[in-house]
Amino acid sequence: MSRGPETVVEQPVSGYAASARRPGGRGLSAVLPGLPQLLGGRWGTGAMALLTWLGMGLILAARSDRVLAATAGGWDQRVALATLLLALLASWIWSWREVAEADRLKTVGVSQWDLAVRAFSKNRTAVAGMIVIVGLYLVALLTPFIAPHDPNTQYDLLTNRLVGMSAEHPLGTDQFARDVLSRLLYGARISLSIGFVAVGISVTIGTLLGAIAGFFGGFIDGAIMRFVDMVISFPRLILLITIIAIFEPSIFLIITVLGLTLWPSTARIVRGEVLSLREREFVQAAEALGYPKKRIILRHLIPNALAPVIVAATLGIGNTIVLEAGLSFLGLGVQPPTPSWGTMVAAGRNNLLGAWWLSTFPGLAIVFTVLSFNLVGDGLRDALDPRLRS
Amino acid sequence: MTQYVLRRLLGAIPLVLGIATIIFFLVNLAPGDPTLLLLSPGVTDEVIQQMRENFGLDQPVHIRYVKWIGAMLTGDFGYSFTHSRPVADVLMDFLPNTLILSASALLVAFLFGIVLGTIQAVRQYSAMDSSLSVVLLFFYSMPSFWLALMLILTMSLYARNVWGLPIYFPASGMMSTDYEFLSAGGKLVDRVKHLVLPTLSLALVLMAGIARYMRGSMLEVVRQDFVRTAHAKGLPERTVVFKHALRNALLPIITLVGLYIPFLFSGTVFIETIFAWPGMGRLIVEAIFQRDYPVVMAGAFFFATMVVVANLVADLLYAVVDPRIRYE
Amino acid sequence: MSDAQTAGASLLAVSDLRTWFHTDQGVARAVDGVSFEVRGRETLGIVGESGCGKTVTSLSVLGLLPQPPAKIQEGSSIRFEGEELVGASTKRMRALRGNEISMIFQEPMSSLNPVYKVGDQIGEALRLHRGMNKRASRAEAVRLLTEVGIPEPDRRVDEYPHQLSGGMRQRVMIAMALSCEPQLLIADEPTTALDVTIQAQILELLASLRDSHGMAVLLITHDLGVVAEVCDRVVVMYAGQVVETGTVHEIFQDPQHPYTRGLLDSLPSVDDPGQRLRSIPGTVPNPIAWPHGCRFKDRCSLAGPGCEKPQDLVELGVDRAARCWRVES
Amino acid sequence: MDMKTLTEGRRMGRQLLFVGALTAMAACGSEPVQRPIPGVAFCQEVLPAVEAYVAQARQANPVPDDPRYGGTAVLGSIGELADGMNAAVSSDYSATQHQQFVNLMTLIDYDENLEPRPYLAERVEIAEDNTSVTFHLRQDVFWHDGEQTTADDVAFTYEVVTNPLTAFPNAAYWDRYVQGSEGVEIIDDFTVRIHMEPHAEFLDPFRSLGILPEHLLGDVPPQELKQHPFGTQCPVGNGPFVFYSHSAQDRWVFEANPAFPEALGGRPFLDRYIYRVIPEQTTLLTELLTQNIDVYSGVAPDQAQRILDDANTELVDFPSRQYVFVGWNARRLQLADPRVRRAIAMGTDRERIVEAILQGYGTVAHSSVPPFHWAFDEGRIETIEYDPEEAAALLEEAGWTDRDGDGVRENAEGVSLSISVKYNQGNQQRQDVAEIMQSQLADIGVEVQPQVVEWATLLQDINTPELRNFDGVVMGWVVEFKLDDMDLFHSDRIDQPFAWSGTENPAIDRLLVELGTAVDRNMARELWAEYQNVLIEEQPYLFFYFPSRLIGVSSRLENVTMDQRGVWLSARDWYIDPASR
Repeated sequence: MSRGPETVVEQPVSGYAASARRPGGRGLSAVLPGLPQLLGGRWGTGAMALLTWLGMGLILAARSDRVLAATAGGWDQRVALATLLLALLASWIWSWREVAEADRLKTVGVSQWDLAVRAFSKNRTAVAGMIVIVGLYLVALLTPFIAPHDPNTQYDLLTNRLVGMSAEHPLGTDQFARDVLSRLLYGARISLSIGFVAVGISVTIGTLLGAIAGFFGGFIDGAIMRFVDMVISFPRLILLITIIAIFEPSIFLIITVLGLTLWPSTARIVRGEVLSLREREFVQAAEALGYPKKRIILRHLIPNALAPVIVAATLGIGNTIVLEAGLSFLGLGVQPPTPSWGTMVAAGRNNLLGAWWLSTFPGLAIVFTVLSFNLVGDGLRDALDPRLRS
Repeated sequence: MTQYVLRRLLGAIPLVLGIATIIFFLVNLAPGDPTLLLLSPGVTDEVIQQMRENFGLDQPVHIRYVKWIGAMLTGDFGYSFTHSRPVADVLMDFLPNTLILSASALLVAFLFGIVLGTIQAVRQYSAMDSSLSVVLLFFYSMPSFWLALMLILTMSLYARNVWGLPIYFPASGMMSTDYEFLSAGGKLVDRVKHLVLPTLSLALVLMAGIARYMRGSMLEVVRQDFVRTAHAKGLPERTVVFKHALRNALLPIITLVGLYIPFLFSGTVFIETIFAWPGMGRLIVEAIFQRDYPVVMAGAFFFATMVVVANLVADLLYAVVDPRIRYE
Repeated sequence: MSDAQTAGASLLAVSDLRTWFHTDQGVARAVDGVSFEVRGRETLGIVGESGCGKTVTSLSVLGLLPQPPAKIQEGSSIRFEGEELVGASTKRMRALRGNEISMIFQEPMSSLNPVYKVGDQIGEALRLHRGMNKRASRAEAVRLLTEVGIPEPDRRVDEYPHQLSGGMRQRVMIAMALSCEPQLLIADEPTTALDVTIQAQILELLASLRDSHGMAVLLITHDLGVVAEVCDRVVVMYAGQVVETGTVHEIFQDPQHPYTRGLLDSLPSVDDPGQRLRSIPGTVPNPIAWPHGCRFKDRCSLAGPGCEKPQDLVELGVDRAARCWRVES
Repeated sequence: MDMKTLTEGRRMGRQLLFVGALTAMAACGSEPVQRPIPGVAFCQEVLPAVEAYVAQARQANPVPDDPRYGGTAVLGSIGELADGMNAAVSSDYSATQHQQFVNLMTLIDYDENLEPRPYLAERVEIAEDNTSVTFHLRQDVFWHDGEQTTADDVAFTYEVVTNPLTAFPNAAYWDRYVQGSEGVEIIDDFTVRIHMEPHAEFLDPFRSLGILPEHLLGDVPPQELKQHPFGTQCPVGNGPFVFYSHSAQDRWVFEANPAFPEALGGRPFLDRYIYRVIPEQTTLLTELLTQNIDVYSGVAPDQAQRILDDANTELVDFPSRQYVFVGWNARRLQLADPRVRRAIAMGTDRERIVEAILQGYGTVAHSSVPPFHWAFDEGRIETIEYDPEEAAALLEEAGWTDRDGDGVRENAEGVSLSISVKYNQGNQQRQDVAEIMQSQLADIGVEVQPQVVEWATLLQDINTPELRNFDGVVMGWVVEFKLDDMDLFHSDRIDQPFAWSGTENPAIDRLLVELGTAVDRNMARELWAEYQNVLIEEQPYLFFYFPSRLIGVSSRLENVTMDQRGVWLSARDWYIDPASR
């Protein structure tokens, strides 16, 4: 019977906190927010703060004239100005507070969300996706400052039409001699908003109906589920084309139609979750305490069923953007001249052999945006689903 | 079992009829009228009226609906305005082409999806896992028509003209122009050569979805006790994963078949247009644009039935694979 | 109860086994220097509350712990018939598993693959280790089912796990484990998930098969009643360490370590029914940060100054020891 | 053959293409491959007869040992041949051309300077008082099922086309002829006379009307002709190519007619000619550049350069008979005044648009008369040129000034000069026109809003007399050689579907009537010059351009001549360069 050496090793608190406490930490964060976090190994959030800070600084320096003029400009410019200031402030304050309070590894009161966030930040590709998305929305909001030209001005048709990449037009010009880069930036707003709002509508409807069906069961559940079956097996493309043919294809029409046809899958997910949750003790306990049904659904069932819904939502945004591109392929996309990535890809497809950049850049924009949403969705799925966490 | 199947089918009939009815009124309410498309200057009212009569468009909508439902129940889908043929014949021409394309796309997508998903699960959080998921998601995030065009440019045009590769694929059509004169073997090779690019365009997009489901399902199964029992029996890793874990992990994947049929249908519209593949997707979209009501109705009816049948088949497959499920 | 002395050379010798888990919250030292021996034809019981590291010990023997989080530290040694298993090739380990050493688990409901017939799952080890063909392995499976007391084995062999009761599934697990006549059977809480009547039948079956097959059994349990009934010797584990070893008789009659005494006091005794059961206060500490000195000191009624320094395992006789400074050698 | 038997036919056994295609162990290569026969009763009777006739004709006319004979040529285009070879119901441009030059025959056709010359009719007599035309048919022309082509066929075709029950879309071509059976008189088996009132270019309709076999379609009720399988499933023609097979939306296959009359050039060089439907233009270009197709009909201007650069392909371009225009709805307040319409014409730089959008493959249009047409004489018409200052002045003069400084002119009552220009979705060139107008006209204070509308919806908006829901619409007309704007601009027809512009101009009314009856071309030229000037003055349409028709041709295909008469004009003479077969 040998005796095991009883060396007790002092458990180090996670390495990060130690370095931030170095005297220069605070000062460094004041000048370059996000850098201390970056050096301390939490590269995800650190990079985001630093990039935002530097990006905004660059805009201020390069486009100060437009920024100053923005105060008087339309709501477009004012929104851009607000975003600019907000982004600067947010990254600075966050980095400052974060460094100061030397976040200690929380072992007490670790909520599901903390666990999820920690698991998510471990997943490199998901964090990269998150950074791209935040960057995209910032760029979309700040387009009035960033875009080199007005998206719709047609320069001289003879000389500027279908010209390749040049200093003047970094991504070349389209068949109306318009600047492709500017149209890409303004197009981002359309595509991103279509994805966001359409999924917003479909997720809300889906969650509500799913929760009601799951919770009440019986006849209500049957009715809702039959309706879901009906909508799912509905040839969505025929519905889309016919409706868009009846009323002219405007962004709002596309968003509402997409929103109203994408909700069934979310409804099914939520119903499944609610059905399993209902059996769990804490719901029976809530019923035993006499909580009204509405409160149980909203306060207890839906928050717990949110995990798969969030995942479905992020994936949904990606799919909606791709679907919008598909509609434009059939000529039913957003009305010209407003640029959307889908219409740009579809419009450029005949020149693929000649002016290849017309379709390729918007195509790549769609792919990388949707890819980021999917990576984040994937990361969330792994982080939120306890069974998948190793 | 058959009793269950009957119940499901009977249950589905109102669903399919419901869809058909909605589409009937939707398409008929859409402005525009098939006769308008065929006219040219100088046509007299009399001619327009005659044409509408020929198409049976002169009766009010609800009468046409009752006639249509009646005829449909006897299997007669009426006459197509644009194809000037019975719709049933038109469908018989186009249906096989879509089935060939969809079947091969599903096959390729499920095959690679399952294998890749399993690899990802077995090597979770490894470099392989994340790089594979990024590559798969890269294709998943791509509009299928754009992927199709890129494939044509690279694997058809540049492969032959620019890079001079020995193998390149035809960019359109289902068979070569000298198809009838090929030997039996030659015919098969020709058909497969024409299938490669369209199938890739569809399958690459589907694959990522399937791989992700498979990865999730595999991760769940690999953690279960019977996998540990299999290891305790001294079985090699390969047998544990591919015999014990895989079969259990496949169960939820099978239900995906039902989910992917609707996607396949809308996806094929773009692929069929780009690869000049005479399939149902193209048929129905063009029918909508030309207000060819009978074809649109038949197409929608066919699509809804296909989804119902696919879901039923997926559920039955579930019972075949999972002994715990019995349908009485 | 077979006599320990005639057991002969040690079949399994575990010395200074340390199995740690590297999690992002820190290193959990689940098994922290465990040593014991199992001799041929002998039944050794490892007993302790859940979380004391007894299951991790058993899984370490067969090398079934997934490597990235778990890691068997340097200096640990597991010898089976003299052959060192720590660091053995996976091929060698596979040849042992199910053949020389086999294992049954706690959850019969989920330990069998739901989509394969019972007969196939039993026959699999035979086909692998004995190279039997399908027909022969199926016949042997039917014989094994009869041996473990399952009625109508010819019908049951083609049924699926969900068609059998919990008790029957455990019998199938046992049949599977015994199919290749192993020398050592590790049983990790085999009866915990079963109700009492079935529990007794399974223990009786285990004892009779052990004697008829002449195999050694390493029984992992938290139930002292099971230990008393089946085991020859006992190892009591607490907080990843062995705190007391001895024959069943010595442990039950003369428990040395306060933790062992605490376990025994919480047992309802037949001859004193009305007596209130005393339970051990407090809970098992967090393996990421074991307390200094004696790990039981916060819950021990005899805690004193001597408990602050790390406790050694004090020899009290042949195969008899306890990890407490109060014990006199 | 009434409707009932047709539906009977459908239930007979039908080849399952799916099973056939994938697993067919076809007869080995050596044996001649049988043509697929659709399951419809009509085709079951007709096609075997064609098969027999072709086999017998092959025996009777062995292939001359000239290297040019043999091989298969493939032509790809984006659209299906709507209504196929059924000349009595089809109005599709490509389908009509296949009827004229490939499968059927027309009584006459045009030479290079658009003068009629004999084809099916070897001699044409015109009555002094221009009230009738007599056609003397060739006697060596046979239908592909062996029947001889006679005057009965011509009479039958004429009666069907002029019978309102058939609802022939281009019925307007024949409105100056005596309708139905009274209008046609069979003199003898090979002579037929058609009666008419004297009018301009009365021979033109006979150039585009394919003659149909009376012995096959004679007893089909006119209203069922459109649904008859003859058109798309088993056409029987008498032209240079025999119909072989057709799979919808995919391909038409024709094979050489061995017994085509020697005098008309004899058997085509090609063994087979295939028409493939490929909806995507990028795919079409790829198939041409990778030599899977020999002719790409309908090349997009932006793709032209690629074809010129490629060593193995040539680009054929010729002015087409189609013109693109923006029709103005004069019923709208903003567009009622012709001066406004003329100002808009001056504010639009059409030269630049043709140069930019069509890469120069097209000519600016000033009226509905195509530049290659004999009635067109550049010198005699005062065209409107791009002159923004003049346009602005004209708008000021018409009372439209920018009163509130928002860059858009308003009239006295404050109505802004803002007009929507609708175009059908999916047509890239028409979208280009609308978008460029928006940008160019903004410079002269005219706000243009392009509006994409789905095709059928657009037709309803502009064709429905009560609706006329549009300001401007980008459209295109394909004209025949007999030009007739009667339905577009004549004020009596202002409530007909196609009177979009709502033009009420006495000068135009007078000229349209006179032009309709001007038999002699020289006299007509004067009237056409005057008409074009009045049209330019009135500006019911802003005539944009006559796009050139661009065809990509592989260099291995020889003898390809194409011009405004048609793409398939010389299909009979195409041959594959023997070296690269």
